[in-house]
Amino acid sequence: MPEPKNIFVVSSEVLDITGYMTEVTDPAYGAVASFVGTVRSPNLGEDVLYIDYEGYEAMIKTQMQVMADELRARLELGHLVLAHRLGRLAPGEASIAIVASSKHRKDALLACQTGIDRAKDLLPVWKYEVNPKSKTWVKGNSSASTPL
Amino acid sequence: MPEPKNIFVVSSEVLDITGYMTEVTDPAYGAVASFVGTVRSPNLGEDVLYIDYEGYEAMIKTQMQVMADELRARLELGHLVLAHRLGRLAPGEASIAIVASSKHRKDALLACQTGIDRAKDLLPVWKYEVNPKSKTWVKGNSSASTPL
Amino acid sequence: MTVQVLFFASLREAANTRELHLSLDSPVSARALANQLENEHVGLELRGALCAINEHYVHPDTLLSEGDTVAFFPPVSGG
Amino acid sequence: MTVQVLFFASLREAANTRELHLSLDSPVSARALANQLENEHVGLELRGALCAINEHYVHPDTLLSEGDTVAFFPPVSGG
Repeated sequence: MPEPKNIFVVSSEVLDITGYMTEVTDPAYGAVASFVGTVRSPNLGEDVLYIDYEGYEAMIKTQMQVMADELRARLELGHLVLAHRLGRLAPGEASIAIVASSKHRKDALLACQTGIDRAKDLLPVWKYEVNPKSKTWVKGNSSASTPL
Repeated sequence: MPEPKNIFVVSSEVLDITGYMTEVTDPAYGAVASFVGTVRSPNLGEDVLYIDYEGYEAMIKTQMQVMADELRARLELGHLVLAHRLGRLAPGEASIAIVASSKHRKDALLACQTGIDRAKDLLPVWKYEVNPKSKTWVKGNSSASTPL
Repeated sequence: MTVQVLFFASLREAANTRELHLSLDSPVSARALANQLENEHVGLELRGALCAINEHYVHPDTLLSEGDTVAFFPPVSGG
Repeated sequence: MTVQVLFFASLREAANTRELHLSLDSPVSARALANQLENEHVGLELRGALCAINEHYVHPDTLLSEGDTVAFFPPVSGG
């Protein structure tokens, strides 16, 4: 049985989803699941021109480790990729990817489901959304800890 | 909003997962989820040499339409790909893929989860597994209808 | 009436064919057809098999119609 | 003791800087540091912000240590 590996990616380059799927695929694990979040347009009725993603890169990687530890404590996983893109993204581009392999199809899928929920709680990333009428910081989520 | 489309693939060629993800990705839908089943080895403690997948191709496509209708009745989906490979597959190769986009991350993931469960119930496919010690038809599942 | 019969996987091997074209005298159920096929093909055992008519799963008591394609196959193991 | 302070997103804009290096006289909490920063930076409003020390989320009452990196940022909106 291969050693399960974690791969964490924080990058302003296009996310290489195909590469991540290849990385996690292994004959020892029969299931590969992925979740990819893409920039949605229109959003709240307005066409989106682009979104600038700002991140606290070092902390994103630290929190990806927290997420991976949480997921592995609950699920029997093979390999796991957590990836977040930063910088300017156009509609339809992938901003986040979670890819997991497992011997169990349910565990691979649950890693994606729990993973995307936790990523939205934990990863220090902020979206600045620009449409023809306005430029705004997207209202965020503070469930990771007690706010000031 | 684009017209949601179904794509059904039954083929003895390598499944083009990357192509399916591109097909379902659309700025109108912010979430893309996938499930890929791969040939597992070892299985039940034995190294697998290969699996021959036999299928009733016309009925697989008919049942993929049944699956898609069921999924769309319950979930708000964008585009949906259901793909099954037939023929001889080596360990690690993809035998089945379900790829869905949605405005809602939960719906995209549930399409994969429910979809793989239903695929294993409904699709008329049979596995002949060959390892160094034996060649056997893999015991199947009869939950789709009342057996004789 | 005429029907097409298909066998798959281990049943294809046991029947030693993938496809038959049959003429039937009277309306019969999939189950009755299965019994007839077992009598005609030594070693073919259809107990536990699933039936489909025209690519849809059916209960074995479903009656066949002219021109139907009837498939018999083992419990499925795809994915 | 010395600490590094980081701001992100709208707080970076309000503070007009991404990073500060501060010398503090005595052990203070993240909350006390936030109050001090609001007094020193007109327009910086940290109420509702999250705090992290050394890349981990902390309760605002957590005391800072020598060499800590303290980050203040709005509720997160990644994914």
